[in-house]
Amino acid sequence: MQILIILLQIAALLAIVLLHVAYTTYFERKIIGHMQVRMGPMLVGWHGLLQPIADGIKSFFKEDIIPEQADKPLFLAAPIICLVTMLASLAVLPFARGWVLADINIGLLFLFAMSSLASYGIILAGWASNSKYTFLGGMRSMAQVISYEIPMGLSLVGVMMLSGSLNLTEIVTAQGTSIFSIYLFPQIIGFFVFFIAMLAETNRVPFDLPEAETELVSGYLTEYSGMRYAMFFMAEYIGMMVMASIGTVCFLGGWNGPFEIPFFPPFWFILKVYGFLFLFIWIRATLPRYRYDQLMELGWKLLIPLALLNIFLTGLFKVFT
Amino acid sequence: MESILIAEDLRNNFPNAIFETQIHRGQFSSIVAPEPIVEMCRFLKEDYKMNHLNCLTGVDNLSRKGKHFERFEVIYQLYSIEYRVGLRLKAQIKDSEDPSIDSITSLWTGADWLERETFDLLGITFNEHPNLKRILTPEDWEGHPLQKTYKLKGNTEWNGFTKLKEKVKQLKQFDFYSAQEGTHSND
Amino acid sequence: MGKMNNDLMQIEDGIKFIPGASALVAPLNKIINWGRAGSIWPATFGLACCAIEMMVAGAATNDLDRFGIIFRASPRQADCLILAGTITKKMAPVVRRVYDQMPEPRYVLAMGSCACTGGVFDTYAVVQGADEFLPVDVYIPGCPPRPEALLEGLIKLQEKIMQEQGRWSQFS
Amino acid sequence: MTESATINVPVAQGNEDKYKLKMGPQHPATHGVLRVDLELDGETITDCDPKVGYLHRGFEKLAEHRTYAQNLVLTDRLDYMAAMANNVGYCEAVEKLLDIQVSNRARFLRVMVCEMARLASHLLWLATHALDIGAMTVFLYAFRERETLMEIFAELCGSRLTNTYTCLGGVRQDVTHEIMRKLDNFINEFPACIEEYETLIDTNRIWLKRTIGVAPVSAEMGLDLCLTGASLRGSGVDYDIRKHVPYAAYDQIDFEVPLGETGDTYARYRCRMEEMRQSNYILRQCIEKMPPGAIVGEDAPDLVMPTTPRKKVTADTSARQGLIKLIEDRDVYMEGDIYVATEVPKGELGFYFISDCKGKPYRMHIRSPSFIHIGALETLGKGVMVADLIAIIGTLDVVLGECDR
Repeated sequence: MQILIILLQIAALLAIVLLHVAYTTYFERKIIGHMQVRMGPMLVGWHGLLQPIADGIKSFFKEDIIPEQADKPLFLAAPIICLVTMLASLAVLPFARGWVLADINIGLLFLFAMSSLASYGIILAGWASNSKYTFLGGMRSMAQVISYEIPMGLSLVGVMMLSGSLNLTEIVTAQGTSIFSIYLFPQIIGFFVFFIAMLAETNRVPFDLPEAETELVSGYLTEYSGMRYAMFFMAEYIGMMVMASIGTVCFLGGWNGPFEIPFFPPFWFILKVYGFLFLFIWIRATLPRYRYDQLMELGWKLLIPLALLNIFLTGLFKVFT
Repeated sequence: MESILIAEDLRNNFPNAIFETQIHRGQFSSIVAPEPIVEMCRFLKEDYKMNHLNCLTGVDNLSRKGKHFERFEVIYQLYSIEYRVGLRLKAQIKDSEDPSIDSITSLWTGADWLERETFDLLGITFNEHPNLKRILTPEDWEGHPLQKTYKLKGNTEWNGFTKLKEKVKQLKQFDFYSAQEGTHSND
Repeated sequence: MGKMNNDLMQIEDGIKFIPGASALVAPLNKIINWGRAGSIWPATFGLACCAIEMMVAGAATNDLDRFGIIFRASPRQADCLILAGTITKKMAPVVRRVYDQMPEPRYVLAMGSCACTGGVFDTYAVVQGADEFLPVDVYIPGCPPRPEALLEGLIKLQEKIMQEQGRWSQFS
Repeated sequence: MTESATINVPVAQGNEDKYKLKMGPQHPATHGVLRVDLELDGETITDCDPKVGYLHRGFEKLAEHRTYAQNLVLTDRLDYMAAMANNVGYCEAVEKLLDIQVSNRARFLRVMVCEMARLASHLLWLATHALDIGAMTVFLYAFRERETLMEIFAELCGSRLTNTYTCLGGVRQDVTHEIMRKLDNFINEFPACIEEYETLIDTNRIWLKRTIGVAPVSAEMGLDLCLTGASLRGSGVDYDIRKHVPYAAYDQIDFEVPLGETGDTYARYRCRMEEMRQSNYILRQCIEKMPPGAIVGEDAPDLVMPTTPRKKVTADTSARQGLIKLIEDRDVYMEGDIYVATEVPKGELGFYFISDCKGKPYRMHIRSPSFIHIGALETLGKGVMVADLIAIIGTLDVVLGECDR
């Protein structure tokens, strides 16, 4: 019986998240549109509200091309790896007290593991397509993941030290004693490093090198069409949401808010995640793209030392209080 | 500094190679022999600071009459940014079957592509050019389009395009329209 | 059932939307056509002058994104090929190759007189009309057509898609 | 068949540690149909071989089969971002060849449309250059202003892009008060727009990192590569044909030529931004100084549409042929050759004409700046990274219609 309930919960979560993903693309187009003095989708449904549905239907019924010289099993597996790992990381996210599928003690580590695995999907896609642009995209992605996993992990060490736990629910609870009940101010350096690493992890502007449109056509997904392309697309947006959730949980106090919302405890959590998503989109509309070597330089020469400094300062703080 | 003085000086330095100096609408041009063209250009570039190569092109003189005109000529338009004067050299190439002239890429790297273009469109060979290949037309193109014997619509169809049409015919059976309705034919 | 019909939102002819459930009700054929017409993604493929007007059509004033049209760089993700400009013989094999790389269902718009007929360039190097080697769906005349004309062409393409019967790539 | 964007050849042949990448002709960043064959070592380019000709339409051959007036239409399709400037360049050349006088008002009108074309072209350059580097919003902002110019063009001559505004001996249409008012509004607002782009771009650390020090061109190198226009002026060479050999009414107008120092991508970018300000200044003077008078020179022979003998011209082919014959039989054509260069937004656009006393040019050669700039890519592209190559292509401001002709 319990299994059935959990399955139902999973199904509900999946449905809600996938719908959210669809509408994140819609909001992205709308928001960027308005920032660029345009309208964004307008004519498919009222104010273009049905646009993601139309896109989905179209992608689903599109021909599925597998290039002749591609490594077929890997080519087929790559988008699935990407999507499944991203979906799996949803399991440990606490949307509110008790609103979590799997309240495990190593939640943060699990999230890291899953987001690293997702980049395997990207690398495999780049390799298996057997095309030059995808291969370059895959290589860039690999380098990016290696250089930004480290500052990202290090930036969260400060949070772990302050809260004394890897369990996401406990991290949120521990923030209750902090200023404004969030870790943003004591961990401001950590947040800075985390935010930049987060953009790089999700391959968003200004770190969208793996799919840089004007350089590598579409990077690692150049050869993907139809539904498989849509799966990568979904994985990217779920990745954005997961990263935004980590940021919310670790630095912005999760579901804690100025006052309680009755009947819908995750309200503040979702609001903060939306805030992050808006930042993602805003940055995409504003910034140019980094070059490959500059990206590495930023990661290794700036972010890692900063993250280490953050750990050191947090350690001092812990010792003296 | 005036163009006429430069043209005179050029004549003094290369007395045998200059056939005539013309003026038309205030522009000076010297009709020269093709052999010492690199030396001439170097002389103008170094002594008169004509360091800007405006234009390099060729002409097919098949249906044009003139005293010194040979079948092919190559035009060099030089300009001195410092003195603000220009001079045109017209090198006459006698051999109409296999026209060739020395390359000036040693003086201007930018002349590389201009010479390739002249080779491509007129069939004039440039000796010692580092990479003399067709540039505008495909590499297996037949004929040189700007020669006067070449027709506007082309003498023969390029075989790459013929191959494409054959390929299209083969692929047509997989096409949605022709498979479904039999309409939309391309002949 | 009759009572429920009143709550439905009519989107297109024969396609209805249930607002609360976020679901569409219609014959499958119609839904697919509606989806395809509502999200035409052309490949970013500019050939000559008309490409500039194509960019203008995508920019702020005309904003193709209103129709759900966004440009995709890779032909694999594109639904439609806008031939914006003169097609030379040297370019023709490449154009055909890009078309071959696109997944079904794919559509071709010939934009401008050069792509339609060769235009003023009746020379050795220019293909006299894209239909010599591609099945063209919509011809847009003009040299170059105004961005509004391109919009008109895309709307005509949408109408054409809406009338299709069972063009399901997996089965045909 | 190897010339496509997505080509499935995984292993480089021959040289095993080099990765060969064929960019284009269908590629988002090649400004049309340029193809660049790259040899990569990691992300660094070891060999760069640009291939052009995918838009070669046979202009020069076609021009030999059409009268001087008919060829004017072709020049629109050269550099289609600034068709007005090409029209002016072509007309200046033919007028000098055939010794036709232009009225003073027409000269000012030509300067006016030239500078409008320069603004339109530079705006498009800024848009695509920014998009290549990744800043997508500048693209749409620049197009917003460009659209105003396009609509003024449309009102002036009925066409947005391919204008054919000038004619031999003058211009085709006079300006109206309405057009002048619109233009006046535009130039009043435009400096604020440039500031807006600069706030978006110039204060951005990523932009500066991507452009400063990328592909520097020294003055000697620029001259060696035969670069012209802003690409050469970015290296500090003061070569602007508007100052050197003034054509149209440029000798009656006051303006400065912005020069760069370092010659890198950023210097070229700055040069063009300053040129936009100068163009705005020139346009203001044009409005203020516009002299009254006819728009076509008085002794200009009507090579476009002969008035004598009057004959009804119908749509059928024989009548049209007769008309063309009439134009060809005029006695203004002298034997001789001429090279006339004008400063178009991309650089030096030169026309080399040979006339043999007939109504059609014996030979027309177009010295197009883009062709030579793409040739320079071979030298500039070596040793940089793939992302830099995109920035270089963007900053050289090439257009393939003009390059391949």
